[in-house]
Amino acid sequence: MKSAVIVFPGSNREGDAWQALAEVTGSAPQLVWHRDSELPKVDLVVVPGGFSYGDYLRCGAIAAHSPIMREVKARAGKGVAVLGICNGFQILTEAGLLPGALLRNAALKFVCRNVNLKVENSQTMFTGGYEQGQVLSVPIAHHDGNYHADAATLDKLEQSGRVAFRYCEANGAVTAAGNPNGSARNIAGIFNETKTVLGLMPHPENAIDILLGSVDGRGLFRSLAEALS
Amino acid sequence: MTAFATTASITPNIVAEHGLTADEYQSILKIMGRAPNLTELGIFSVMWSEHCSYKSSRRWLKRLPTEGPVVIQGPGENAGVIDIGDGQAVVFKMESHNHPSFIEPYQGAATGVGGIMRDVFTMGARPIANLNALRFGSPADPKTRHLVAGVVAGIGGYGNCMGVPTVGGEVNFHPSYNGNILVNAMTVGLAQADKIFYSKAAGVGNPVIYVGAKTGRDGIHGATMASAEFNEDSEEKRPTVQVGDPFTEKLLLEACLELMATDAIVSIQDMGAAGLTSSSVEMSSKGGLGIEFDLDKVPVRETGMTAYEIMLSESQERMLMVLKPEAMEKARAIFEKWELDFAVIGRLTDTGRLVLKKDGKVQADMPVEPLVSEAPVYDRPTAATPAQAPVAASALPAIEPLAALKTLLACPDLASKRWIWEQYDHLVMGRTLQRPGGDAAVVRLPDSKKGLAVSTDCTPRYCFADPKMGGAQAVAESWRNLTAVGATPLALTDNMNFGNPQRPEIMGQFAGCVEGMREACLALDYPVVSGNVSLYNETNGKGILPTPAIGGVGLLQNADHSVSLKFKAEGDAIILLGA
Amino acid sequence: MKARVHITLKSGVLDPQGRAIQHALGVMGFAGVEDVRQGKYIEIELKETDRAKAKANLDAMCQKLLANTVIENYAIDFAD
Amino acid sequence: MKARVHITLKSGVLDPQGRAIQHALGVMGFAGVEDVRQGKYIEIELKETDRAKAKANLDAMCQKLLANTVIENYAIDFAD
Ligand SMILES: Nc1ncnc2c1ncn2[C@@H]1O[C@H](COP(=O)(O)OP(=O)(O)O)[C@@H](O)[C@H]1O
Repeated sequence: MKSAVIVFPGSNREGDAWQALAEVTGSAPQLVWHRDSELPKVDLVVVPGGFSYGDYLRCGAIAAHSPIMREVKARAGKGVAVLGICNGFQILTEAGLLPGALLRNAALKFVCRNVNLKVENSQTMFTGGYEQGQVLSVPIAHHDGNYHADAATLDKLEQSGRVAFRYCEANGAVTAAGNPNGSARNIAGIFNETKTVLGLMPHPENAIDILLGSVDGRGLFRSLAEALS
Repeated sequence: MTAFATTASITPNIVAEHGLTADEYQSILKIMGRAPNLTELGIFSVMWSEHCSYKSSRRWLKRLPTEGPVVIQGPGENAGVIDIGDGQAVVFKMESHNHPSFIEPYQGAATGVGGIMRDVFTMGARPIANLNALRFGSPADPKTRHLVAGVVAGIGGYGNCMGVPTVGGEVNFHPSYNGNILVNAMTVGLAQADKIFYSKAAGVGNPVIYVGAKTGRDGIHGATMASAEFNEDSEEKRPTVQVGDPFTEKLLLEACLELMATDAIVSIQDMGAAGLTSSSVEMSSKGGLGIEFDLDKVPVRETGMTAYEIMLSESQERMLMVLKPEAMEKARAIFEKWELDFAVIGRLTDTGRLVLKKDGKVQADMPVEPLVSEAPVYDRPTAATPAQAPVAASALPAIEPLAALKTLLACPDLASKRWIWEQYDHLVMGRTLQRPGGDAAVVRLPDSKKGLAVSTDCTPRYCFADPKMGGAQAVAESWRNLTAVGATPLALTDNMNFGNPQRPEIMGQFAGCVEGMREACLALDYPVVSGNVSLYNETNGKGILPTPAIGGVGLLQNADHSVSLKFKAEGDAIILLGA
Repeated sequence: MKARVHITLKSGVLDPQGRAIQHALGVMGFAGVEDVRQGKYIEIELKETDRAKAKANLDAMCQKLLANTVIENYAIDFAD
Repeated sequence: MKARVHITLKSGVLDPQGRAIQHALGVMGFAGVEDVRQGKYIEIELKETDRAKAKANLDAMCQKLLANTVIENYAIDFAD
C-alpha cells in the first residue's frame, strides 16, 4: 500500500501518522507539502491532526481551501481512500467531503485523554480488522470535536452504515457519560457514501504501542493495508 | 554625517519611570559622556532592569553549582545544554511570566509558553516536552478561579497548537499569591550535540537578519513591568499586553530548524522580553562587536512607530540572526516558504557601539559593552529567617485518621490535577510513556530506546519556614521524582520567584534557598544549567511565599522499563523504603 | 470601503459558548438573562468603491470561506 | 429586550485570526482585501424592559465577563 500524509502549515501530528503507517503497514508514507499541487500516485491519503493555519476562523476552514485539497477531492472522487484524523476530519467536513460540522466541545475545554470507541461498521476497508461492536481505547486531543449535523443527515448516516465509531463507556454502552464532547448521537467518526473516506476525531495513530497505553489503533492501519495491497 | 536625533530632555521623573535610580542614572551619564536621549535611556532601562541584569540576584546565583561531566552549556545562554550520549544533547530551561499572566491570564500564560519554547529552539533543539509550575491565591478568592481558568487555557492554547506535549507540572494555592500568581513554564528540547547554536555574534560586516512576526506596540513596558512591584493602580494602567500567535511560532520553529540543518547561521537569538534591545546587545556584547541597525527596515505592523518603540517592543514570535553572507538567499527562500517576514536590518561593525538609524537620523549611539558589564550589581542586605519553634506532636489535637485523610485528599494542593492536564495535549508526538499524574513524566526519544524523565517541584511553605531546608528539599524532591520512574537525574533548571529584594528578609529567603539548593545539588551531583529569577512578586508590601521552582531532567537508557506509581495487581507486596 | 460581516449560528444549532456565557452571567449574579448566542463579527476593508460589486464579492467570500453554511448564517452591511 | 454586543480588539493589538483570514482570501483569489479584523458578536435576550437599566447592566456584564478590556473594546446596542 502506498500512502501520503498531507502537511499544512500548523499540522502537528503528521509525524505520528507517519510513524503509525510505517510501523503497522510496513511501508513508509510520503509527506506532501500543502503547496505541492501534485499528489503522488497513492492508495491512501491521510489528512493529519494539528492546527492547520492556527485553526483560525474555524478549525480546518482555511486548509480546506488550499490548493492541495482540490487534488485530494479529485482523488477521493476517483475512489482513492482518504483518512482525516482530528483536524483532518474538520478539514474534510469543511471541504465538503463529509457531511456535518465539528463544533466547540460542549464543555468548551480542550480535552486530551483515552476514550472508549465502539466500532459501528466493521465492513469497510478502514475497519475490516475489527469486530462489529468491538470497544476500543483510543486517545482524543481536541477542542472542537462536537459533531453536528441536522436530524435528517444523522438519520441517513445511521441508516446507510456510515457511522464508523461512536463514543461509549468501557462496556460498550453508548451514553451521555461516555460522550467526551457532546457529539450528536455520540458520533466519533463517519464515512462518505462510498465508505472510501473516513473522518474521525480520535487518534488511532497514538494507539499503536502498549507502552503508550493502547494498541487498539493498529487495527485501522492494518485493515487499510490489507484492503489496499 | 547623519544628524543626531535629540528628544525632550531627560527629567528625574522620566528616569524614575524607567525604573532607574538616581545613582544608576549617574553611571549612564558617565558611560555616555553626555545625557542620553529617550531611546538610549529606554535601552539602558531595559538592559539594567532586574529581569535582564539580575542585579539583585547575580551575586547569589554564582553560588549554584553549574558544572559537571554532562554539562555542555551552563547558565548564560538561551537555555542549558546537557550531553545524553550517542551524539545527542538535551536543551532545557524554565522561565516565568508572572506579572503578565496576572493582568491577562490567557495571553500572559500563552506568551510565557511561547517565549520558553523559542529559547529552546533558538539553540537548535526541537522541543519535545513542556512543563509548568503554577501558584495561585486562595481558591476562595473569586479572582483565583478566573486566573486559573485563563492560565490553564493559555498554556494549552499555545502548547497544543505548537504540537509539543505538555507532560507535567505542579499547582499550589496559597493566599500569598492572591495578587501575584506565578506562571513558570519549562521546555525540554532535543538536539545534536555538535549542532548547538549560540548567540555570540561574529564576523564584522555580516548581515543581521530579522525573522518572524512583525513588530507592533506590544508590551512596550513589559520588561520594566516584570521588575516592578505591583500596587493598587497597576491594574488600572493596563499596559499593552502581548498577544501570542502560536501558529506563527510553529512556522518559525519549523523554518528555524530547516535553516539550522544547513550551514547558514553564525549566531541566533530570540527576541524575548525587551525584544530587539536585549537580543542585539546580547549578541554583539558576546562577540565583542558593534552593531548598526537601520530601523526603517524592521517589519512593523503599525504606522508611526518610533525608534524607542521598535527597540522596546515585546511583540512575540521574532528572532534575530547573523547569517553567513553566502547563505542569505537560501535562508530567504526558507522563510518565504514558511511565509514569515525576513529582513536584513543591519550589520555587525568593529566599533563596539550600538548605532540605530531611522528617518535619516541617528536615533541612538552608545557603547555595547558597558550595557552589560557595567550593569549594576547589588549586594543587598539579608536578614536570616528566624528558626521556627518545633511543634511537639503531643501539643496537637487528636484527629480521627479517616477524617484527616479526607481533609488531605480534599485539599486543593493535593487533589487530583487531572482536570488541568486533560486540557493539555500530552500525547502529541506519540512518545509519552508516562503521562501526567505520576512522579515524573517520561518521553521516549525518537528512534531510540532512551527516554527522558522530567518533573517540576517546589514546596513553598517549606521554603518559607526554613529557606535553606526548603531549597534543599525542592532539589531533593526533584531528584526523587526522577529516580522514582527509573531515571538517572542529570541536571536541573530553576525559576526563583521571590518578593521585593530590597527588603532584607526577602533577600534572606533568597540567599537561604540558594544555599540549600547548592548543598543538595553538590550532594547529588545535580548541576544547575539554566534558570530564571522573578523578583518583586509583592502586593502592597506583602511578598509571596519564597518559591524556587525546580525543573529536573533525567535519563533512562531503556525507557520501556520506566515504572509508574499505580498498584499493578492484587496480591503484590507493598514495601516501604527509606528513612 | 469598510464592510461588516455578522456570522451567527443557525437556529437549531446548539451554541455551547452562548450557553456557557449565560450560565456564567447567572453565577455572577446578573439576573434576567434569558438567552445568549455567540457569533463572529468580521470587519473587512476593501479597495472596491462600488457597493453592489463589493456586496457580490463579500457574498462569495462568505459562501466560500467566512461562514460555514451548514451551521451558520451571515449578514453583510457597510460601515459608511 | 434584545441587545447586541460587539467586541473588537483594540487598535494596535495583534489579530492573528484577521491576518490569517486576509491571507486566505488572497490565496483564494479575492483581490483588494486591504484589512481584516475579527471580533465577537453576542446577542443577549434580557427580561428587563427599561432601556437605561438594561444598558447599565450590559455595561457591567461587558466589563466583568464578556470583554477583556485589557485588549478589547465593546459596543452595545439594541435590536428593537
Ligand atoms: N499544571 C500542571 N500541568 C501538568 N501536569 C500537572 C500540573 N500540576 C500537576 N500536574 C501533574 O500532577 C501530578 C501530581 O503533581 P504533584 O502533586 O506536584 O506531584 P508530586 O508532589 O508527587 O511531585 C504530576 O504528575 C504532575 O506532573
